[in-house]
Amino acid sequence: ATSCGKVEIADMNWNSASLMANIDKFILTNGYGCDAELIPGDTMPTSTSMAEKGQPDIAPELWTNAVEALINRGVEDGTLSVAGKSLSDGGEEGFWVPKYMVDENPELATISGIKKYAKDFPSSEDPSVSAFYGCPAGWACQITGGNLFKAMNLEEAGFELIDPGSSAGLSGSLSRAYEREESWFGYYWAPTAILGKYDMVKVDFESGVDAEHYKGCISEESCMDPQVTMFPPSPVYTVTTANFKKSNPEAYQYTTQRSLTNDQMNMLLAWMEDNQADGQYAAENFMFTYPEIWSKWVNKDVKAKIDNALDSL
Amino acid sequence: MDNTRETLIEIEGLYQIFGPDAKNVLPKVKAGASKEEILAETGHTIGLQDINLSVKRGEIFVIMGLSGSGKSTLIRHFNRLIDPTAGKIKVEGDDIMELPVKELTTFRRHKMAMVFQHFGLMPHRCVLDNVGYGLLIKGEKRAEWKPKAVNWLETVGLGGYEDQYPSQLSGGQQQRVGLARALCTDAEILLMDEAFSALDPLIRSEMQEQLIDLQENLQKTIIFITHDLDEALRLGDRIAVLKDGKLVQVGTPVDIVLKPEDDYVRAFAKDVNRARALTVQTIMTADTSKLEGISAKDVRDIFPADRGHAFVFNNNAYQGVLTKQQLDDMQDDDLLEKVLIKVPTVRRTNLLQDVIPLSLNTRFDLPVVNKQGELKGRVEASKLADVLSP
Amino acid sequence: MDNTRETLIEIEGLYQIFGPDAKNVLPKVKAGASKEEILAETGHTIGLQDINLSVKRGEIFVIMGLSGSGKSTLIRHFNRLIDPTAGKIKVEGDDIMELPVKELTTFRRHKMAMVFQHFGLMPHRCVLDNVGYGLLIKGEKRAEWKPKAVNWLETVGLGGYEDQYPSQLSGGQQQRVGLARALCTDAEILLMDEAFSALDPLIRSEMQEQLIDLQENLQKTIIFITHDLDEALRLGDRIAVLKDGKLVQVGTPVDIVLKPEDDYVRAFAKDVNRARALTVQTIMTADTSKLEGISAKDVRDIFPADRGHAFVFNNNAYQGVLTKQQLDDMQDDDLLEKVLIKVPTVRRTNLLQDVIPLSLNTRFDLPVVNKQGELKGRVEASKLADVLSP
Amino acid sequence: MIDSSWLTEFPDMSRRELLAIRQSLDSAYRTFSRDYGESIENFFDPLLYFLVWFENLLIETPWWLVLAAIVGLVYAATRSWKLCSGVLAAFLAIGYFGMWEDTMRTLSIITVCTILSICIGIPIGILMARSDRAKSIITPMLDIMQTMPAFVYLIPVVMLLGIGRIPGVIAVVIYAIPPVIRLTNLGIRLVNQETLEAATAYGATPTQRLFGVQIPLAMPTIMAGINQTIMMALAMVVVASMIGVKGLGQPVLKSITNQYFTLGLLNGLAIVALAIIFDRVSQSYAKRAQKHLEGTENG
Amino acid sequence: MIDSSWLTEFPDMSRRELLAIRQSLDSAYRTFSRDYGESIENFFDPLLYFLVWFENLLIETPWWLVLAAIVGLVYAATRSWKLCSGVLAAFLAIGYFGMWEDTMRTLSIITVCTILSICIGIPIGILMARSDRAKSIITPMLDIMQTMPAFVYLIPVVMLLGIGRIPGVIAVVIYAIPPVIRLTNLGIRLVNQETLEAATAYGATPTQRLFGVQIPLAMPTIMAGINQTIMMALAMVVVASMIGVKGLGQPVLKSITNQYFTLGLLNGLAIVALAIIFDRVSQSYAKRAQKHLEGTENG
Ligand SMILES: Nc1ncnc2c1ncn2[C@@H]1O[C@H](COP(=O)(O)OP(=O)(O)OP(=O)(O)O)[C@@H](O)[C@H]1O
Ligand SMILES: Nc1ncnc2c1ncn2[C@@H]1O[C@H](COP(=O)(O)OP(=O)(O)OP(=O)(O)O)[C@@H](O)[C@H]1O
Ligand SMILES: [Mg+2]
Ligand SMILES: [Mg+2]
Repeated sequence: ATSCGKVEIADMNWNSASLMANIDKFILTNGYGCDAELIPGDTMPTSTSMAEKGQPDIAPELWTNAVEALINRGVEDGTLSVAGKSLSDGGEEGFWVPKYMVDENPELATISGIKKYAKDFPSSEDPSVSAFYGCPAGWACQITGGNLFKAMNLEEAGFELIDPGSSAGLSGSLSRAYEREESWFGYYWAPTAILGKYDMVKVDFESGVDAEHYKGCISEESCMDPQVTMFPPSPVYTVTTANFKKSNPEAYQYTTQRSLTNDQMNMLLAWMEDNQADGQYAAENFMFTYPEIWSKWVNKDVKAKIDNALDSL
Repeated sequence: MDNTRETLIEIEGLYQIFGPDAKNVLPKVKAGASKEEILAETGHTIGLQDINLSVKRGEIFVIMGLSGSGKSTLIRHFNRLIDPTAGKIKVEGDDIMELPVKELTTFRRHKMAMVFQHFGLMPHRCVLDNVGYGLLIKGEKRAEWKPKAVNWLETVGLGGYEDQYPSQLSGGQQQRVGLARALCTDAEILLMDEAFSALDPLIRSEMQEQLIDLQENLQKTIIFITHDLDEALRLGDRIAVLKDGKLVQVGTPVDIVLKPEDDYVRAFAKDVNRARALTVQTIMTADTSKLEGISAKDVRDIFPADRGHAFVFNNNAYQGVLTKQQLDDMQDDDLLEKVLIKVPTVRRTNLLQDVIPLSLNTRFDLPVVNKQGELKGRVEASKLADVLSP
Repeated sequence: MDNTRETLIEIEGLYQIFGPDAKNVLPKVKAGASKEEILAETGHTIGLQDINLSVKRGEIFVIMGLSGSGKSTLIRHFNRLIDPTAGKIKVEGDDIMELPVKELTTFRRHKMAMVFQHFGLMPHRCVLDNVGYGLLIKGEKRAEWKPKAVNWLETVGLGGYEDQYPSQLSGGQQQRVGLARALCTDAEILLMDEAFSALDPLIRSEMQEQLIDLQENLQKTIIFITHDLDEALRLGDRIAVLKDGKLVQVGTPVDIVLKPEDDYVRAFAKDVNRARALTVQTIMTADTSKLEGISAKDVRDIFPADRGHAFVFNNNAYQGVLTKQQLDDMQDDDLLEKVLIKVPTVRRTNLLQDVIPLSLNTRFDLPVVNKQGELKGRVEASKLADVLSP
Repeated sequence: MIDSSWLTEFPDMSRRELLAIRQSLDSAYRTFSRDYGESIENFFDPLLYFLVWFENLLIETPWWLVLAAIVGLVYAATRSWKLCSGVLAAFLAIGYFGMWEDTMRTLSIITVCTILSICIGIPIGILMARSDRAKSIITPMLDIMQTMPAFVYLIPVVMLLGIGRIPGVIAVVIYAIPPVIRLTNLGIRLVNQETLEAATAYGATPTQRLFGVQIPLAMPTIMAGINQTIMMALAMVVVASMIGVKGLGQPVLKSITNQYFTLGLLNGLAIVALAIIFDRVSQSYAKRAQKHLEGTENG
Repeated sequence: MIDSSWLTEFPDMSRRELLAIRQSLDSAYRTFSRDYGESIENFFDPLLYFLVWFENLLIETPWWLVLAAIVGLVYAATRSWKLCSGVLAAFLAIGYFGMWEDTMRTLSIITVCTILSICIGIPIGILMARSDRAKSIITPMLDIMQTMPAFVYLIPVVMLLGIGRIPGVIAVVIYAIPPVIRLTNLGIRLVNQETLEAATAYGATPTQRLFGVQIPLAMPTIMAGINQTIMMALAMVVVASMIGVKGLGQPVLKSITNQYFTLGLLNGLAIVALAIIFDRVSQSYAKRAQKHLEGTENG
């Protein structure tokens, strides 16, 4: 395992990814003797760079929907390798409303209720229409969200699809509304710090999940006749470069194993939020507190080494 | 000069020291340290020290002095372009150091106009707008001041250049624009810092006449810095001479030339063209003893004993010169007019330069008469020679 | 002036027209349109038209003319600061319009130094560095040129100001820095654009002497623009007069004063102080007839019949003036020295201003002698009076 | 670890203290935004209405009418047919590549931002030039405005005002205004003292000095500031779109995440074209007003 | 829709054509980057090694040594104890709030970027000032560099060079270099013609004119350009962190996505502090070299 050498781990800027990256760094460094380094970067530049330049080596939490074409091409070209699921049950997407609104008017928990009370969601720039906060520009969910918006005839119901521009814009609009107990209706996903922090209710589309239609039409920009369907779980993978897989089979083995459930992740995120912790602090905390989780990802030798490292911390 | 004119500007104990810490250097200057010492010791430059002077209404007050002696600095105190380190400046009795900003502005607009040594034109305005600037500032409409500005431009010889920009003009043309700007404002007091230095002799003398006209007709008070002694003597009612920031002498042109107060002023006045600077008045011998009569016997008794020649008048009109010898050679009844020598008369206000050829052309004294033709004195060649000898 | 000197600078058919479309306006100018017409019609200003002149090595060549007549424009062609619209400029036979950039630079560095009308100092360099600029540019080390620069600064009277910046100096001081900068370069040709205009008379005459020294001792060629006629006459070997960009007359100072080619030059020269401008040479009557002898009989026969007085010499040394009457009254053996009148002698190079008092003090002509004391002529009061009458 | 660790590690604040500070600040801000958000929002309402109206005007008016108006304005400002035809060509290309509507949206918001920046910036620059005290107070604020990452203040602004045009305008103006302020200050401070003194001597009031001498003579530098302000404003288009401002920024963002380079490039070029048009028009308008600079050297 | 639709809708390119163009351009670029990426990368290797070395130097040297070196440098450049103590205080605060390492990383890359920008920018600005042709070519390029959204060219650059410091430096330099170029050009063009003419008359070569007259007299304007370049460089820190540049940008981004305002603010302030330090040190260094401006009016 001393042959592990230099490993670069992509450190994306949202909490769960950063936590994963730091966990990987800790384990690869202490358990596999790698010289692990975190490389900051956004999803797009990072995955582009991995596919085209083979650097960094590991993307611990990649929402592949967002960069599906790129990953697929990378896998085809033999530059990328999908190691395993980082979130075992996938990311959760949906349209959400604050709980306090549902408490006041339980009908708002379903899409039909939302449409009925569209007037309760006035847009701030033009109060005559209702606001639906869509997915940030350019994300894969912009297409799916857009198609569903169409499928549910939200426009006829008086809603306007507002592009928040970025996840920061989206979460900003959400917290603003939540802090003031105002109305909010829009797309969001989990596990995230925001959904951990704010009590939100996922709106029931009253349609169940039609995974096939979702894949075949809703997620295509050219979808002519979108039908209503709940979001199926969104795949969240650990992706590595093919190079890494080849030269570090042991470490690669670990990346295929490392995976958390949504519940586990939500718990960790809540802890991070409470402590305003950064990824490194949270990862150390995780390693101390939850040996039962991470010990399943590694073999005994490695575990011993890691325990050692934890003791000397 | 008319001594009864009232005082317009009065300056008392004015000091100007250039440098970051002027206030603290002031005591040293007052204690009498020299300009070089102060510069070497403290890095401060003395601009002016202990200036006391007054300018009377309607006079042309000329300031002269070596380059760097503080002339520009002094003139810039008159309209408070710089604040003195110490001292008072009163204009019409008001201390302008105490004027509030608003009144200072009004004062500058209406009382004073300035011609700058380095012209100070506005590069972004055309010549016409530069000339009208003073009026524009007062709030006059362009249509109102335009004819006036055009008129002044023509007076300074720049008709046709209205639409040029200063950078397209020659040095002297720029200076004339600055001149026209000052003249265009109708201010009572004109501050002129080497205002003619870049002008050729022809335009310069035109401008000098213009200035004298202005002073005579409109009673303007003019403070004029020049390096040209002839100009100073021609224009100045009084002349002040500065040296190293100190006032060395203030006096009439004749005083400066003939009674310099120290060697510095003497050196300064040495090169002056006295023939042009001085008038007959300054050298004539007062003497009203004339011979009145037609024939030899009329005058034989009254011919001055100690003179070789005398002036003959008839009916209060000058007739000519009679020598002692001629008289001696004449019969009692001989008519004087037959022998009289026609020596021309001069006036007290004539410049010496006009008198010299006359004097050279005769062996006799020249009679000095007044407007009415009455004899007032005579110009002796030897005195003329004296005053012209360097 | 020494006519055998070789030609240093030659200018042929030089035209300069200011404006965006000079080339197309040129034919109109050549066709003889006036400056005003061109300005009004095309907005172009004629700077120079059809200038032909040559400057000889070692002379002081003065350029005069009305303000705006093109003097600065002309002088700036000598080192090609501006390119002419048409015409040739040759220095030592080379057409400088055809010099490649590199040679032009060398030429400017070694051949010419310039004093600018508006000084052209570098505001970001202290006075010392300004003075040494020409040498610095040539690549000399500061240590090498510093003593020289300090020396020149002292010569122009600015010792002690080495570390000041130009903005801290008075106008005249700035001009002197510009002067020192030019003198410090050792260039063969000095271009001086109103180089003394801001100087006071004392420093100015010092500087004039400096210039004459330079020319005499180092054979520098100096091209000098001035508005001061006295200065022009004092310094100039030849004077060129410009009018509206045309060359009106080129000649010696005396030519300009006494033989003006047209009314313009006459008006220009009118105000000149002739007494200071002209020498005895210009007005003396050549006449070597002297009386040689000791007693009356020695000279009685040779006394000129048509004169009232004559100059007596003895052993080739001037003794005094003898009048006809005195001679008539004397015995043959009477010694002349008893009666001789001591009229002082003058030299041909004396300025008239020095001669006037002498002439005023005597009724007789003044004898003109040369260095050896030989009689060359006489100065008649009437001729002196003539030339001094305006 | 042992105590001498400060030799190698910076002795930083304990995590707990930091946490306490962070949390209390964060929640203080939350409270603030909850309490005052409403009234601050109302304050900006008129601007919002104007922005919406202007955008709708540009979008709903037929394109050829808008184009004619733009070209007309450009001609009025510059009197240059060359520039006009350039503008025409640029807008036709923009339309042809299907970016007309986005361009109109960006045009509307950027016009407002640029005009706001110039109208606020120049007076502040003047103030700075007049008083050294003002300068020493304003300079660090400008430094903060230019270097504090937009997001740091954007999110609080979003929490206060929601996403959309108003926070967009605020962000753009904050980022774009410093150059014009700084260069106005510099330009005025560099004005020749002699010329200014001449104005004073003739009794010019401070205002007359300012408008008659300082600003005209500082114009080239001020125009450089305006140029930079325009550039900065257009550089912020994408950032503004991250908080929900519609326009050319959104397709750029979209194209990035989807690796549609060409799309990004086209929209980027449309932004560049707007920048160049704004800049050239303002510069040539200013140049028309400064004919004196054409005169060359001095005699 | 009927044919007269062009009256209300801009007659744009058909979607299909657009798509074809897009796809061919995209794949052409991909092929290019695969073929030449390697060699282009090698070209930048020396810079990369230097960057890495410099960053490591700053991080691995004990903090008090680094701090002493920085303060020493500041003193050498400015001779101002006031500034030195300000710098000291700023860095101590940064360390105390636990941002030492990130600050060092940002410091290292920004130092390099700023120096690069100035060293490349000033010569280009000079070139622009000398030749109108160069100016007319360079100006639009600068417009593009300043307004083309960084994202548009970042992804191609990442495809070519991967993420990390080099693309970061490229992005920062592209964005930060225009102000110094523009203002160098402006400053030189505004230099008094008479002074320049005097230099010419004494036989100054173009180079001597440049370094002896033009640049010193243009200094205040050039320094304004350098100030803006520093500001722009630090404004890009966050964008750089999106493509793998470590430093203060990353915590800013994280704090935004996670709504840790205080954290964002602190890191933002550290960026601001760096900007102010860079700026003040360079300005006061330049001022020391221009004593002549202290002399006031003229006599
Ligand atoms: N850059 C320029 N642009 C346009 N016209 C100019 C320029 N420089 C000079 N002129 C014009 O050329 C003519 C001659 O100018 P020049 O400076 O040579 O005069 P000058 O004889 O030196 O006058 P002065 O004695 O006033 O200095 C003037 O009419 C002036 O208006
Ligand atoms: N702004 C300034 N800073 C420092 N020293 C100055 C300043 N202005 C003038 N001086 C100094 O003050 C003295 C007087 O200057 P001033 O300009 O009044 O002289 P001047 O008599 O007008 O000379 P000139 O005839 O040369 O114009 C000079 O020694 C000069 O160096
Ligand atoms: Mg002066
Ligand atoms: Mg001239």
